Amino acid sequence: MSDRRELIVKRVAAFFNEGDLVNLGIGMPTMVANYIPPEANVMLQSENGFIGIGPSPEPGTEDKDTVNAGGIPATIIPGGACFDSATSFALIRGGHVDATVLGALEVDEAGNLANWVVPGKLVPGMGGAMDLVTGAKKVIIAMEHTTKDGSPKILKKCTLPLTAVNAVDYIVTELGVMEVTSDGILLTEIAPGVTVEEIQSKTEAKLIISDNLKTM
Amino acid sequence: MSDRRELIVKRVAAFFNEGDLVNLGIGMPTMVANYIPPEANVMLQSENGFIGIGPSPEPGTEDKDTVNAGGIPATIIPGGACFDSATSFALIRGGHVDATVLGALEVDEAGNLANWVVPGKLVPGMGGAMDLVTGAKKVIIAMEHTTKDGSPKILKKCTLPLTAVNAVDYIVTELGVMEVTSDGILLTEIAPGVTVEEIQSKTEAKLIISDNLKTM
Amino acid sequence: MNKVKDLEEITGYFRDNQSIMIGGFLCVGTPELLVDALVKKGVRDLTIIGNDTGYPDRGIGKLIVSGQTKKAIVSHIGTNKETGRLMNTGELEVDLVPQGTLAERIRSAGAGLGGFLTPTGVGTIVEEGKQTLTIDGKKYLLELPLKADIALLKAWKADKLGNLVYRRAARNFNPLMAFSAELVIVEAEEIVEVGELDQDEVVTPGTLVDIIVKA
Amino acid sequence: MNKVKDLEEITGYFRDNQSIMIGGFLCVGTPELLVDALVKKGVRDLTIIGNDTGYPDRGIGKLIVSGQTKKAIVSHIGTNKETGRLMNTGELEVDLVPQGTLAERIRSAGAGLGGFLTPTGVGTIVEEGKQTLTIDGKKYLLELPLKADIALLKAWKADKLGNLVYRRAARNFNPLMAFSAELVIVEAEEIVEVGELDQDEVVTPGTLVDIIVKA
Repeated sequence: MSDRRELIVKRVAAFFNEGDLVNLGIGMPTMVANYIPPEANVMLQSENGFIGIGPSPEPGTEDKDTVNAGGIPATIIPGGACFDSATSFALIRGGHVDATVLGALEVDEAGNLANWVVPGKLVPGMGGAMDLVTGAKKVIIAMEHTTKDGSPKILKKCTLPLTAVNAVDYIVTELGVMEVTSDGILLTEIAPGVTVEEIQSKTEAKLIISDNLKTM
Repeated sequence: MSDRRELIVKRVAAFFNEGDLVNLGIGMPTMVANYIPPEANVMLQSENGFIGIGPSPEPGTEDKDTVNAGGIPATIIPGGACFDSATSFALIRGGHVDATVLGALEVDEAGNLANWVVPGKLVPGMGGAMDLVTGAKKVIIAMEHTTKDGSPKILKKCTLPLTAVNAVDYIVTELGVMEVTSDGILLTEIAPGVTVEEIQSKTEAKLIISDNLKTM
Repeated sequence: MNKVKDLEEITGYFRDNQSIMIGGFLCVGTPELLVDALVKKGVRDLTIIGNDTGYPDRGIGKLIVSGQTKKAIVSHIGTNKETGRLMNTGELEVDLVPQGTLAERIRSAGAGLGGFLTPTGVGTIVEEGKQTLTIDGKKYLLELPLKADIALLKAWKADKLGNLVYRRAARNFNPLMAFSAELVIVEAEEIVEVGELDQDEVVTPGTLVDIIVKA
Repeated sequence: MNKVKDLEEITGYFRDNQSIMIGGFLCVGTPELLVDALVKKGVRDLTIIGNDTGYPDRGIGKLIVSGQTKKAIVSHIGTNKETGRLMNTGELEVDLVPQGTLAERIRSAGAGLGGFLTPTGVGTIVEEGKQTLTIDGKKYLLELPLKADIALLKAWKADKLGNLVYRRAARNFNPLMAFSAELVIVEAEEIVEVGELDQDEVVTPGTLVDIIVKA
């Protein structure tokens, strides 16, 4: 994992409280699991039907019935629980998931999120993402600050089809930590060696700078 | 049990098909269970949360967690299944209960049913009755043909607060078997020794007499 | 993260005017010790949500007889004459809800839904004051979610994370209420170590449970 | 009343134009033998309802690649490129539904509800063409029930009455679909005698199951 990705996932892991139920999206969000301290007793939910995602199984010990929401072999820890899809989304939509971590294509000042339709590519379907960002108590976006060609992803207004309206609570990138407030996007933490000017120059939305800006 | 009640419950039991799931109301309907032939493989549902009501437990063998919907100690047969109240009423409302048998205070020509508020008495609450008569595939009313003072209970139009609109399919009394049709109440079977004139005189609704009237 | 507490510790959560869901069906699956604790605490003007009002000396009935209940949202009161009497004198408000609608309203709140359409109650007094919608020519009532400040539940076994298993007809409303209250307190007949319950056997995931008391 | 049948016997139930629900999540908990039987029968213009369209050579994916599917109602098609291709050429209609909404729509049909209100999809293209209701100042979409002619399910164990038990993540949509189709056919890894499953352990009551086939 690149240093910038490690910075992001480490910081995201620090958002969780003891005993939280957390759903991690596919890709970089999945890596957050490696940085949650065991003593936090955080439980991970897999929306295909269980709580208690454990370490990946050793090769040769995979169980055909136990996969994560990406279809990858998984394990379920003692103290976990299995359920059907309606119950899984009752947990999600009902606000019983304390935090969900997802990637984004675009986020905007109003907390709108676009992360399910990639322009010019086949539409994969929203899967559980729309329910997750609508229902989870805390929606945390973990992503690189700009696109590969350097264009801003944190916008005044999303241009792609939305996943949900006014849903994002926090954005964590390799440059900083931002909170979506009713006034706009508040920069609360900044990565070591990054200036406010630099992060603003890579962000289309106007950042509000916290009076209490910390180093990430 | 009186002969007239026995006639009613025996006839009701003959309505069931092999493998049916049936819910029997409190009182006379409960007695129908004794007349279902074992080879019919009829399963009885208890709306408090299981399928497979078995014989009453022997005194001293009651299980504190196993009661029927009247709160009376019960047993659950092998092949039964337990579930929560939302699942129980998903079965009921979703049309998975093939027949429900209930008593009635009044039934009318449109199949309207009144059986939950007794005039002048404390209101007991509808419990599961409204869901049962709305959801079950076949709603069978098992009752004595008239009130204790001889007044008709099968009316042109119900006068008491309704349990459900256009819900009743069959009415079985000690005088005959009736089917609620879109034209009105069709008398299909008549009890031995009873005349059509007698049953009509005890019925406010105008009975349509089946061309194929049988002895009950 | 120790969820197992003594009965005495839980009374601190009770306040006047709270809405409290209580599991059970005619007292089967009702947490009698938790109800007793609520009676002892003596908080008043409670809104009680449950299948029925039990018997005068058992289950939810005790909270009716004690006069602590301002409003009861239940499907049946016929086994507790005191409920009917207080309703008639105006001392108790009783909201009678069809049992399937009650279960679904509680589930609906816990599942984050805004309501649901049911055919139950159409054309009856249950329809009064409710919005109706006609879908494919069939009329339905719009029923709204029902949640509470506290749920008092009964389980057969609980592990120390709060994963719950129920027995027979004692399951009833308990698993639904676990989703639909701010604070979920469970009275368990047996408390076992984490890992003793198979993950497929668990009915209520422990994440929903805040406090476990030994029955 | 023998529900256990040979795989060959079930193909007689398949017809052109049927709607068919198929359990599973990325092929885990999908009845592969039943899907193979459907492919072999060659019926066409099917509406397939499931979580996803699997992989081109596994699960629901086989019914996409075979060209038998007219319409797919699913939450995800990203693991089967053929679905996207046929969608773009107009040979396949794909109705993408948020996963929680899909699960709830299936449950809703099986529970006799006329629909439900969900916040999921508000302000997105999922809202298009749908009635919205505002309850307590919050906007919801009215989502309608989803049922099918046939459900093809996978279970871990079935007793001869059709009572079903599932394992781990293979449960997913299977228990919901058991409520929501006219004909319910189950592929069970193990078929046991009546009484071998404890009544508390059963997830799908046998009354919902019509036919059991040994996996």
